[in-house]
Formats: sequence, structure tokens, C-alpha cells
Amino acid sequence: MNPAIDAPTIEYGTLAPLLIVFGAAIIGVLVEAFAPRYLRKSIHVPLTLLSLAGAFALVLVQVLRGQVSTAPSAMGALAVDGPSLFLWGVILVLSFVCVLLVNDEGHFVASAASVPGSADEEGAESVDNGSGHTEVYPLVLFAVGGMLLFPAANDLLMMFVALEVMSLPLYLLCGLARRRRLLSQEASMKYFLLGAFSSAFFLYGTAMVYGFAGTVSLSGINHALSAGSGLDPLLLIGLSMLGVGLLFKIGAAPFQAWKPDVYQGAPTPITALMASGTLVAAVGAVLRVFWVGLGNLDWDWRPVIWVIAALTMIVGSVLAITQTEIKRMLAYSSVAHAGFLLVGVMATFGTAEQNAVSLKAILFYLAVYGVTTVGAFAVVTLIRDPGGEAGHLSRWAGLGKRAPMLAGTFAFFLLAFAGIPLTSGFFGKYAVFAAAVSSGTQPGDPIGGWMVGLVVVGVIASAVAAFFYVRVIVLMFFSEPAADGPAIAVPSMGTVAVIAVSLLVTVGVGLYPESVLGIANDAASSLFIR
Amino acid sequence: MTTHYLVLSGLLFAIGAMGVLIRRNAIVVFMCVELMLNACNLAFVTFSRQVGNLEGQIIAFFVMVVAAAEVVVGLAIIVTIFRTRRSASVDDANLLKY
Amino acid sequence: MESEIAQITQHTGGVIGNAWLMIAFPLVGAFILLVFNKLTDRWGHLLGVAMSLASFVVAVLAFFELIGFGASERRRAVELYEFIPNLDLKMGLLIDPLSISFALLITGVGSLIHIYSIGYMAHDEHRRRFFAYLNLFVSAMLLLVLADNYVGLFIGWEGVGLASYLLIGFWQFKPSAAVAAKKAFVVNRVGDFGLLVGMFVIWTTFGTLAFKDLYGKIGEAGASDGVMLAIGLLLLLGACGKSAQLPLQSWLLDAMEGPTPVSALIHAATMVTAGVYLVVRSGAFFFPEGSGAALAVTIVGAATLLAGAIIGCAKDDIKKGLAGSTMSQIGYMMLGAGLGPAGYAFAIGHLITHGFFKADLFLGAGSVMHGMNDEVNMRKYGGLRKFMPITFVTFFIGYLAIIGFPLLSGYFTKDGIIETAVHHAPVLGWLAVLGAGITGFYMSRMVFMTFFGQKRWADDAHPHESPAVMTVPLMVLSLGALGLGAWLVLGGTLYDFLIPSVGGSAAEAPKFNPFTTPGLVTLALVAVGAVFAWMRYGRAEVPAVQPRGSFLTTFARRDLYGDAINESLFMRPGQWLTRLAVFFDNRGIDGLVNGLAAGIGGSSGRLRRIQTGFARTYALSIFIGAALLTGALLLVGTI
Amino acid sequence: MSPWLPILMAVPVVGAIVVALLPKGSDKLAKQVTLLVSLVVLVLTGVMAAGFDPDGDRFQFTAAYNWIPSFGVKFGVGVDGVALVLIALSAVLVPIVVLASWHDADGVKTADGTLITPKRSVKTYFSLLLVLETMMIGVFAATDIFLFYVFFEAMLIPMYFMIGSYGGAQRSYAAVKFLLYSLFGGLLMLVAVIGLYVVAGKSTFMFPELVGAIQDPTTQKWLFGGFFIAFAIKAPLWPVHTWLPDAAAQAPAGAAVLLVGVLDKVGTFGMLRFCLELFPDAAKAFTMPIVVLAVISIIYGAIVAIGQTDMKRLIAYTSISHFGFIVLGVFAMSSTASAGAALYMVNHGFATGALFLAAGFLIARRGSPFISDYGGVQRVAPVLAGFFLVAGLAGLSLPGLSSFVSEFMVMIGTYESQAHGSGALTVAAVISAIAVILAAVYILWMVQRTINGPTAEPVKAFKDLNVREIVVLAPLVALIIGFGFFPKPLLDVINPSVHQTLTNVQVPVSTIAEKGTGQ
Repeated sequence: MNPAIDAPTIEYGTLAPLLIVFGAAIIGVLVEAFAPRYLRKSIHVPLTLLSLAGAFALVLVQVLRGQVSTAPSAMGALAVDGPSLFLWGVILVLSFVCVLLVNDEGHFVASAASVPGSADEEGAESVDNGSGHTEVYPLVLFAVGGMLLFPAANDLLMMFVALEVMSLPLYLLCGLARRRRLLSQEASMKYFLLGAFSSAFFLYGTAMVYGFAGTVSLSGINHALSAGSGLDPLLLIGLSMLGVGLLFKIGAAPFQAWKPDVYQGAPTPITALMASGTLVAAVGAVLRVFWVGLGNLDWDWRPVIWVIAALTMIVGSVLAITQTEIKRMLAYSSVAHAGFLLVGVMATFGTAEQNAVSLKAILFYLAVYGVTTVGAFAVVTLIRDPGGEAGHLSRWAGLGKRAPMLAGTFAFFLLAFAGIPLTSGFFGKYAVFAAAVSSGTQPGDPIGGWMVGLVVVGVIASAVAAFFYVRVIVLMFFSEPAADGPAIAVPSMGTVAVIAVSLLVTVGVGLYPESVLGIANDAASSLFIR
Repeated sequence: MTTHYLVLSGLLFAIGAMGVLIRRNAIVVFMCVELMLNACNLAFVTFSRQVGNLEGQIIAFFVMVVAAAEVVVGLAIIVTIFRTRRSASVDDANLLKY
Repeated sequence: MESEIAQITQHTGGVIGNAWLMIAFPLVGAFILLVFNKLTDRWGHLLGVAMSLASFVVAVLAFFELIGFGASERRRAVELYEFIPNLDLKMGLLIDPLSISFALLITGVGSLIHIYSIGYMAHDEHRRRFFAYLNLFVSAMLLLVLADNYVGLFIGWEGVGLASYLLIGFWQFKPSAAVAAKKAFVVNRVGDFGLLVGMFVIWTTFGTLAFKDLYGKIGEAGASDGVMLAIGLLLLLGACGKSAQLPLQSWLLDAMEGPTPVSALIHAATMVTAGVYLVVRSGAFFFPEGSGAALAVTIVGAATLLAGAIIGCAKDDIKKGLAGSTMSQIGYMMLGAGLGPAGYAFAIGHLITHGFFKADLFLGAGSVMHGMNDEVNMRKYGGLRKFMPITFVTFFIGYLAIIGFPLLSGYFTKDGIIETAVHHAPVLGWLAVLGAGITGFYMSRMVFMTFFGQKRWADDAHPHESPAVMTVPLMVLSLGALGLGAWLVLGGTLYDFLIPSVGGSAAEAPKFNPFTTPGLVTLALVAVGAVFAWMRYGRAEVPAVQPRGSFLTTFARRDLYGDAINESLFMRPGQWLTRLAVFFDNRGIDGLVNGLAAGIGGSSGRLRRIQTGFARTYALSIFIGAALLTGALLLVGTI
Repeated sequence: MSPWLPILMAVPVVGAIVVALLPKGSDKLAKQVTLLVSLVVLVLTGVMAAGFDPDGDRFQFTAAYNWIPSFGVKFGVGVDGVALVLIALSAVLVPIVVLASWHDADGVKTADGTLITPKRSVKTYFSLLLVLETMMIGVFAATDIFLFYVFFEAMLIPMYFMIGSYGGAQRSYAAVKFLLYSLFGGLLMLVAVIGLYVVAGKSTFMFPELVGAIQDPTTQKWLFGGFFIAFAIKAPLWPVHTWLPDAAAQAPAGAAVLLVGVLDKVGTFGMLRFCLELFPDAAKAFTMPIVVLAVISIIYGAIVAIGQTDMKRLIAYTSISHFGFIVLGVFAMSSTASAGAALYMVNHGFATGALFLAAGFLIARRGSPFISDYGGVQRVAPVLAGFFLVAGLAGLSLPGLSSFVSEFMVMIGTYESQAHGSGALTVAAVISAIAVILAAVYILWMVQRTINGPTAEPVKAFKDLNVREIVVLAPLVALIIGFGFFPKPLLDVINPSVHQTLTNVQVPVSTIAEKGTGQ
């Protein structure tokens, strides 16, 4: 028993992006507390954007300097390896773009506490512009911080904390919509309750695994597994419970139920953030847990994930067909995409290069899908009725005639979702499917054929999915405009920038995917730290 | 020896889960979630005793903190909902569906 | 006897070397008339005539150049260009006695009919288009007979089919004309199917479609008799279609919807005889004397010659009557063509003479109609000989020729066929004799109803003689009807001339001898027929409206129920099949596709109900999901 | 590295951008630019084709640039004989279609002045047209299978918009049906493409290197299936044909021409090049069933065509019959038949193109696609009637017109093919020859009901073809007749690459020599 506790070593350089984001978040809170109301926004906006940009810059620096750490940082709590850095970069870009959307007027309630329709709400409205509460920004920053932490967490405890840090602000953000506040609050409550519920499962799973392995560090678990002390039910229960928590976050069937409601109810910029950033982070975490932690257990989890992946793709695409609300439809489409990503997760086993291939595929997919999603939601924010965004699809009829550019852009995003060639989405899909097939054809894989089968399910699902994307295009271009069509809001600079960037990326990557693929390749080549 | 505790934690977890499924009042539902978390805590502590390292107990502390944070957020949300709808029943809030 | 068939020698230069001009002239004419349509309205018909005459001149020159060669070198092949390399097919012409005789007939009679048409179509606003089509026909027909391979022949074959389609439907604004045109084409296509498949077999068996290569290969390829018979029958099917032989005869009578010169040129003198040409041309390969195929040809011929004659007896429409007789006469030719080299000469001979006298008759009929403002019903004629003497005389010569009145063209050629037939295939031969008798009857009936008896025409009709431009061709043709037969047959001129093409040997050239049993019987029967006709239609009063006839009469009037059979056997079932198929396509296949889509949509509609909007339901789904997941993992784990 | 094909593909897309960027209200200019660009492409294609050496390497004007190294994808282009003639076909058809659909976008009025289609964006239409041209050239020029696939799928989008926004009453149904149907096939093909790449393990998609890469018969069968279904839907082959009548009937005439004339050829082209050469054993194994399907298409398509009441649908069904012939030729495993099929792809493009356009001109005057609304056009518009008739005759492949040569070669080649012992294919050839009769029925019956007969009242107001319309149809008719008598130029280009294909399939190339009559 030596009393001296040696102080933990923290690789500040490596963790700098995290620290900046969290730091900025805390400053944001202080600003909320002390800065005069009329100043806050003008402080928050640059603060938030700069912190995100700065974090991104630091990520870049690490990559360019080739300082990608190959060992866990912060006493093994975090693993800032190639994939993490890539995911960080993606998350930071996406959240930066989302913040630009957040800046746009009129998405967020002036004062969340005020009762809808009550006098004080009116009052808050009347002294609008700068007078509104600005807690949005620090909340977003905390959420982003959580997102960064989530995929980098190297032990389950850290992952749980990250999960909560990411989720809690989002629960709140969901409830801050300015229009249709009842929906917004309902969404927020549902998200909160279900989120908490699922994270409880995650935690219980952690406990079980801890009970089995005697540690919560992924590498430790992996070690314990390779030590091969039989298949302890503890472990299996734990595994499933962890799975519940994670799959809930990426919205895989049968844990997808929250997605449409929350996506519809939440303020659109936040929906964009969840649909892009959260998904990226969650998938990263899933990969880390299943591949780093439970890599030696793939014989057991792959069949299960197979079923879930197939189910998710089918449920997502089939249910989307009959949706009449654009955000709900996109929610279901994101469920379907989660399914496609799971196909990629299925492919991460076997030889090292196979891992790299599928990892690359997933990273690429996440990047391009995230960007397209943000773009799509950005367009959604612009189509407005007096009562707020014109969510109902019937309102979109004939948009192609009234706003050709906007409609064209949206159509292009939809085609990207559908995975039509010469859009980024196609290459994402191709990458994942190709990885799956190649993993399926690895020698000595008993369920290799099943992998190909999963891919076939995937293509059929995406054929079905194509239907509802195309349906929107039909509405926009082939139907006559409604007499009292929705107004096309004059977009703020920010929104314009968002749409432009997303379009640029979607087109550019569609024409020359190597641009992003190359990076994903480098990131993936140095696998997760095991 | 420890199995009893595990069984207990399991029971607590189950009760919590059931509560979430059965109770209507948002507050109660939320409390049940807390109950599930505490079940986890019990499991952690037990296991930490079983495997003979302190991680589990440390985790328990973390969990409590997180739980506390959850309470803050949760109550805020529930209160707002209650103020607008004059009801804290989870079932009343189902405008979003299909 | 094949041995007598001359080798084909490649030829270049001279008129024969440029024989393609024969085809080119009318083609160019048609092209100009169709492309510069309105511009050529004024002089278009003259251009048409000129072009036809031009190729006639070429034909004549080629003929003389050809007879300049010794008999054994009278088969000159002219290569034009490579057509389908994959089939080693070069487009080329074969100028030999057979093809040149046809060329002369086509261009000669063709030109006459062109000239005649100037007058006949004078009042038609689309006369220019009419001449364009005529020119098109002439050039296609020439390609048919001059081509040195089956594909080239087939192109011409369909080309004349097209021309016939266009000309039958020339007055297409009449639905009847439009329908008749389509019918002609479709029925012909049935024949073409045979010819087409025939070509498949020939190519696959002998590896060539060119006549000159076939000679070498027939023996060596060692094709089974079955194959040879198949080829023969398939080609015969084609011939039946084009030559309106049973069972594909039905279109010819409707084809009379076309202007009369068309009926004369295409549906009497030339196109319909293409089948005979095909049989004779392929005779050396696929219809050797005594082969099954040859037998089939003779049977078809005999059957058709009777059928045509019977139909001819019952028609009051002068053109349909002539059409029936055309069927019948071609039947004779077919019969002859099935009898080997001995018969070929007479078949071709009859073909040529028939070309003249039948064209003569048709144009005569046309001239009558011209004077009777397009009345075709003979019951509304009568006693016209006084009003249109020239037409009457020429028509009468044609009449004598066709019934085989001694010393006129038809006499020699038809009698020749009958003689040979009786000699080779007695039964069929005697049928032919009977046919001759019937011919005597219905042709006489026609003449008496039209030119004799008292006038039965409507008051608004003012019968008058046709202009010279129409009567002169009539005279020329009637000259042919008079003397041509004697010149061709006596001394076996034509026979010897054709030997290089169709075989046979000068040694056994059939000597013409009228005083044989069949010959005399024929004459007797013809006389009987004529007299019988005189009693019923010359002396007796001809009722202006058609009386209800006996069963036999109705049978004949209904074209032996040919159309009825086609309708009930092919048209009706076809229509049903079509409706069925369309229904199946829309409801069945497409229904399946749309049903699938609807199914997915419906299931989606039901599934989304699961999304109740109750947070606790979602929680439940999570819980159940967790349970299943755990269960599954435990299951997999324990496996 | 020859720049020809990349340039050829670049020109239209640049043109498309230019057209799209033209200021508002410059519709006329947009049309002129489009026409100019398409003519430039035509000229360039002509010059390139002149430089093609039939006896040279199989693939000429090749170029390959790294495109997506991490997928092993190259931007690889190059043409063999078949591809060349098909590119030429597209290059010829596009300017004609541009001219034909000159007024399609700016609201079509009938003779009696009723508006059929409202005014729509002209610039969009023509830039879509040019984008489509790039993709058509690209899909035939691609020697990299991935690149081929990209164009194969991307092609759907411009066509989808052309049908969907410029088509008839049912346009959106037709457009969606067309897109989803083809997309479904394409996705199955995608799996096969991936499989091919993975199994071959050559980490390249370049076609020449992948020939013979797959040996295992079972694998071949699966991959073949993936490719074939996609191509069968595209072609379209019975029973996956039902999208075509809807699409063709609803699309504006010009788009229909490109759809049936070129896009569908990608299917048969793909069968000939990819299905046969990449998976020879599978191709042989599946010959019989496919031949059966082809024969069904031939007869079935013809019979259903007879029963149609809508001109464009009728033409669409005739095309299904003709595609049956092409597929039959492709899988007859005989050089004559395959060459005939390749030739048919071109001829059918001209013939059906002419027929669709002529029908389109009729419909533009009357505003109804239904045969029963016409009659006696001959009297009022003889020139239109004449062109319609000639196009129709080409459709029933009258000897002397181009389609005959190809149809004849296909049938005779199938007849002589010994692929499945004598007999099997022989029967197929004989049955398919029945279509010769049916073709006469469906074409001439339509002609009888539209062109012939007494002139219907509304038809009396018809104007005859104007100069533009004549300029549209004349070249097609000229080509139809020209290649009807002189198919050699095309065949000389086609034959070598077809022989190459069959050699890769280890089918004895039955040439003249084997027939023994060679001089």
C-alpha cells in the first residue's frame, strides 16, 4: 500500500479540441449569467463559431502534423485515434453549419419558460431581436462536446458520461421551438423520458460487463474476452443492454420509435444537429464498443445485428412511404440510413484490411450523409406558412415552379439520399455495400452468404426508399402549385451558406469522391486503438 | 453472497422499468428511471466488491452526479409541459404520432 | 436433264453489264415523282412513261446482246456490290433467257399500260402519284426477276407487294380500298413467311443464297429428301401468296378495288405470275421432275385453276370475273411449272401470252368502265359493241385467245400445258381440260353480257369509245394475243430458248400436235361452254338484278367461302387472342407490378399505426426490443 | 490516351450549362445553342468514326484516368465497333430530336388551337437533353464497368424529368414507374458489380482485364443474374416490360425517341458486352430460357401491339417485339445473329425514331394519341402521311429498308445456330418469323385507321408538314433506305467486335469459311 498517488497525465495537446469546446460552453454559461441581454447574442455567436472553428483547426493540426496518437489518452479514458479525429472533424463541421442555422431568426422561443399563448410570451415576442434568451448556444456547445466525447470514450463509464453530456442539452434544445411549442415540448419530453430510459439500460449493461470483466475499459473487456472465460450470461446480458442504449441513439429498429416524433417536434436546426452530429457520434461509439470492446465476440453479436440492420432498413424505408410531414419523412429516412450504416458495422470484422475497408466506408458515409442531411433541413427551414414551417408535403406541391433553385437543390439532396450515381450518397452506399460483400466473401466465414443477403435486402430497401424521395420530387416539379402556396422565407446569409456548402459537398463528392474518401482512408488505415 | 445483491438490483431495475411502462404521471415515470439508475449503482457496488477493485464504487459516484443532472433537466422539461398543458400525464402528450 | 442447264458466266460491260439501268430508270422516276411531288404534277405522267420505256429499250438491247451468245453462254451474271458480308451475299443480276423473257414482258406490257393510264387516269387529281407507284412497281418487279440470289429476289418480291399495296389502295379514301390493300399485303406476308423460312433452310443447308453457287451445292451438300421437300413446300407457300393460289387466293378478288390499269399490270400480267417465276427459277434445285414438291405444285395449280374458273362463272362484276380467270390461268401455269422442263416452256409461254391477252382484256374492261362512268356490273352493260367498236374487237381477240380458240396465242400455250399434264399426270391433266371448258363458258358469258344482247345500262350512262391513248395499247396487246403464241410454241422456239435456264434438251422438245385426244376434247368442251353461255346470256334475256342462284352459284359467288374460312379460322380467333393478350398485359403483368407497389404502400399505412404517439408505447417497444435482444444473444451464445 | 471521347462527352454537358445559364426569356437562343452543340457533337463523332480502324485493336480512342483510386475505379473510356455505331446513333438522333421538339416545351397547340401541354421551361428541357446526350455517349464509351454503371443509373434522372415535367396527362405516374423499375434493376446490378469486383479480386473495374476473371460457374450464374435482370428491365424483355408503354406513351415524342431509340439499347448492349463476355458459362447455361423469353417478347409484343388504341403505346409494344429480336440475336450464339442484333440496335433506333416522330407530328396536330381520332390524313397532309407510311414500313421491316437486313440476319443466324444442338434455336427462329405477319397487321391496321379512309372532321384542319418537320424526318428516312440497301459500312465496323465477343464466349465464329462458300 503506497500512499503516494501519482497525478494523472493529461495529453492536453491531443484533447485540446474537446477542451476548447467545453471551455467555450462554460464561458457561454457565464455570459448567460452576467452579460447584459442585448449583448449576449453578439457575444455568443462569435464565441460559439470561433470555438468550433478553433477546435476543428486543432484537429486539423494534429492530423497534418501527423500526431495521431496511437495510445489511449487521459489515463486510458479516451482514445483520440485516427477514426476519432475524423469523426471529430466531421462533427465539428456539421455542428458549425448547424449553428449557422441556429443563428437564423425565428426558430427559437424568446423565453422557454413562458406559457404558450400567455401574456408574457406575447411580451417576450414584443421585445424581440436580441431580447430573446440565448441559452441555445451554450447548450449546443455542451451537446457538441458530448458528441466529441462519445466516440472517443475508451471506457464504458466515460461513454456513459459522454452519452449524458450529449443528450441532456439536446433534450432541452428540443423544447425550444418558437412555433408549434406544444409539439416542441412534447418532443422534448418524449425524447427525455425515452433517452433516460435507454441510458439506464446502457448503464445496467455496463454494470453487467463490469461484473464479467472486472473493468469497464474497452481494451480490458476485450482482454477478458480473449482470455476466453466461457460465455458468461452476465456478459451476454450486458452486451444486449449496452446494445439497447447505443442502438437507441442511432435509432435502429425496434428502438426507432422516438425519432420521427422528436425530429418533427424539435426546432429544425436542432433536428439537423441531431440527424447529423448525434448520428455520427453514436455510430462512432457503436463501432468502438462492438469492435474494440467486443471484437472477439462477433460470432455472437453479428447474427443479431444482421436482423436489426435488415429490420431497420425495411422499417425505415417502408414507413417513410406514407408520411405526409417532411420532417417525419426525413426522420424515417434517417432510420433507413442508420440501417445502411449497420450493414457497414456488420462488415467490420476479419482481417485488418477488411476492418479498414469497412471502417473507411462508414466514416465516408457518415461524412457525406451528415452534410446532405443538414442541407436538406436547411431547405426545410425556408419553406414557411404563417404558423411556422410548412411541414405538410401537400404544401410543397409545385415548389419547382415557384422557387426552382431551392426546389432543385432539395431534389438533388433527395437524390443523394436515394443514392443515385453522381451524388455523394451513391458512393456512400456503394462503399458500405462493397465492404459488406467483400467481408462476406472472406474465406472461412460461415455467414458470408448472409452478408451478401443483407446487401440484397439493403438494395431492395433503397429501391423502396427511392420511391418516397421521388414522390417529393414529383410533388415539387410535376404538380401544379397550390393557390395559397407557402411563402419562401428570404434566407439569412447563414442559411444560404449552409445550403450552398452542403450542395457543393454533395455535388463535389458526387463527382470526385476521392476528395473525402482519401481522408477517410487515412483515418481508417490507423484503426481504432485496441 | 453477492448474488442476493445482484438479484435485488435486478428486481429494482425490473420494477423501475415496469414503472416506466405502467405509470402515467411524468414525474413518477422519471422517478422510476432514477430507480433503474440506482439499481445499476447497487450492481456496480456489488460487482466492485466481487471483482475486488474500486472502479465500481467510483462509477457509482459518477452515476449519482449524472442522475442529479438528469433530474435538473428532466424536472425543467416536465414543469414546462405541466404549465402549458396543466397536466403531467405522459399520455396526454401525443400530438406527434403515425 | 439438269446437265443441259448452262453454267453461269460472270459478265461485265456491254448492255448486260449495265442491266441495272433497267431497274434504275423507273426507280429514279418514282423517286423524282414522289420527292418533288407537286412540282411534277404537270409532266409527271410523261416522265413515268419515259422511264418505263427507257428500261424497255434496255431490256430489248440486253435481249439481243444475250442471243448474241451461244446457247451455253446465255446465262450472264453481273455483280453489283457486296450486300451482306456475313451471308457472303453479293447483290448481283442474272441475265438469262428466263429472266430476260420476264424483263421484256414486264417492261413491254408495263410501258403499254403506262401509256394507257395517261388516258385512264386523266381526270384523277393524283395521277402523278399513280405513275410514281407504277414506276416503283416496274423497278421492283425487275429486281425480282433479275436478282441472282434469293435475298435480292425477296426484296423485289416485297417491293412489288408494297407497290401493289399502294396501288390497290390508291383510292384509299374508300374504306373498301384501304381494307383490300391491307388484306393483300397481309395475305402475301403469310406467303413471305414461307419464302423467308425457306431461305433459312437453304442457307443453313447449302451455305449460300446465290443461284450460281446453289447449282454446285445441291448434289454435294447431301441434304435429305425431307429437307428438300420442306424447302420446296416453303417456297411454294410463298408462290401461293404472291400468285393467289389456293389457299392464299382470297386477296386477289378484293384487289380489284385498285384502278383497272393496276389490275391489268399487277394483278394479271406480271406480279401475280411471280410465283410461277419463283417455282421455275427454283425448279432446277427444289422442284425436280417427279419430286414431292413438284407434285404439290401441280396439285395446287390444278385446284386453283378449277376454283378460279368456277368463281369466274358467277361474278357479275366484270373485273372480279377477270380476276377469277386470272387465278385460273395462273393455275394452269403452276400446273405446267410442276411438270419439269417439259412443262416449264409452256408455263412460261402461257405466262407471256396470258400477260398479253389478260392485260388486253382488263384494259378492255377498263375502257368499257371508262365509257360507262365506272360501272362494273355486267348486268348493267349489254350491246356495247356498237358503241365502242375498237374496245369490242380488241376485247374479243383477247377473249378468243383465252378460251384457246385455235391458232390464237392461248390455244398454243394452254393446249401445250394440258397435253403435257395429261401425259405426265393424267388426273390433273383431265381436270385442266375440264377447266378449259369452264373457261369457255365464263369468258363467253362475260363477252355476251357486255357486248351483246340489248342495252341494260342506266339512263345517265353515255357509252363512248375511249381516246386513242387508250385504244392504241389495246390494239398492240391484241396483236400479241393474236400471234405471240404461235411464234413462241411452234417449232419450240421458247422451249429451246429456255433450255439454258430451266433444263430440258433440244432432242426431246415437245412437238406441237393439236390432233390428240385431250386437244380435241378441250376444243369440244370449250365450244360446249361457249354455246351454253350463248343460250343463257346471249340469246336469253339477262336479268338486271342478280337472281338467287343454286347452291353451286352461291358457292361460287362467295368465292368458294374463302373469306368465310379465313375469318372463322384466323381473324376471329386472332381478335380474341389480341383482346386476351391486352387484358392480360394490363391486368395481369402490370397488375402484378402495381399490386406490389400498392401492397408495400398499404403495409406502410398499417405499420405506421404502431407509432401511437404514446411515450409509454415507445418505452414498451424499447423494453420488448431489449428483451428480445437479450434472448437472442443468450440463444446464440448457448449454441 | 486519346482525348476524343472525353471531349465528345464534355461538349454537350458544357453546352447544357451554357443553356441553363442563359438569361430569362431567351428561349429561342437556348434552342439554337442546343441545336448547334448537338450538331458539333455529330460532326465530332463523324470525324472520330472516320478514324476508327475496324481491323485495329478492339478498343480504340481509349483513355483512362484515375477517378476513385480507393475503389479502384478509373474513368476509362474507349469504343469497339458496336459501341461506336451506338454512339453514332445517339449523335445522329439528338439533333433530330432537338429539332423535333422545338416547340414541345412552349405549349403544344393542336390544329384547332386547343392547348395540349402548357408552357414549360424551355431551357431546362434542352439542357436536360444535352446532359442526357453526354450520359448516352458515356454509357457506351465506358470501358470501366463502374463508370458504365454510374452512367447507366444517372441516365435515368434527366429522362425522368423529361417525362415527368414535359409529358402527357399520366406523366408523373409514368415517370415514377420508369424510374423505380429501372432503379430496382440497377441496384441488383450494383450488387453484381460489387460481387464481380470482389470475386475477381483484381482491384480494377476495367472491362478488358475482367474478361475471363470469373471462373467458378456458380458465381458466374449469380453475377450474370444481377446484370441480366437489370438489362432485361432496360431492354425491356417480357415480362418486365410494362414500364415502357407507359413511359413512351407519356413522354414527349422527342424524349420517347431517345428513350426507346438509345436508352433501351443500353440493355441489349450490356447483354452483348457484359453478360456474354464476363460470364460465358452462365450465358451458355441460361441461353435456352432467355431465348424463350425473347421469343415470347417477339410474339407477345406484336399481338398486344395489334390491340392497342393509342399510337404511342402501339409503337412501344412493337419495340418490345423488336427488342425480343435483338435479345434473341444476342443469345443465339452465332456470329450472324449477334452481328444482326448489333445492327438491329442501330436500325431500330432510326426506324422507331422516325415512327415516333411522325406519330408525334400527327398527335401535335390533333392533340389525341388515340388512333380512333384520326382517319384520312392522306387527303389533307400527304407528305406527313407518306413519311408516316415509310416509317411504318420500316417498323414492319420491309425488305429494302434497314430493319429488314438486321431482322433477317438475326433470324437466319438463330436458325443456323447449333448452340443447343440443332432444333431448339431453329424452332425459335421459325416461331419468331411469324412476327413478320403480325408486324404487317399492327402497322398496316394503324395506317389504315389513321392515314387511309374517309377524312375525319377534325383532321380536315390539319396542315401538312412544315419545313422543320420535314428536315427532321428526311434524314431518318434517308438512313433507313440507305442502310436497307448498303448495310456493309455498319457491318464492317460491327463484325470484328462481335466476333471478338463470341471468341471470348468460346462460340465458334461461324464465318463464310465454315460455310465453305468463301471465295
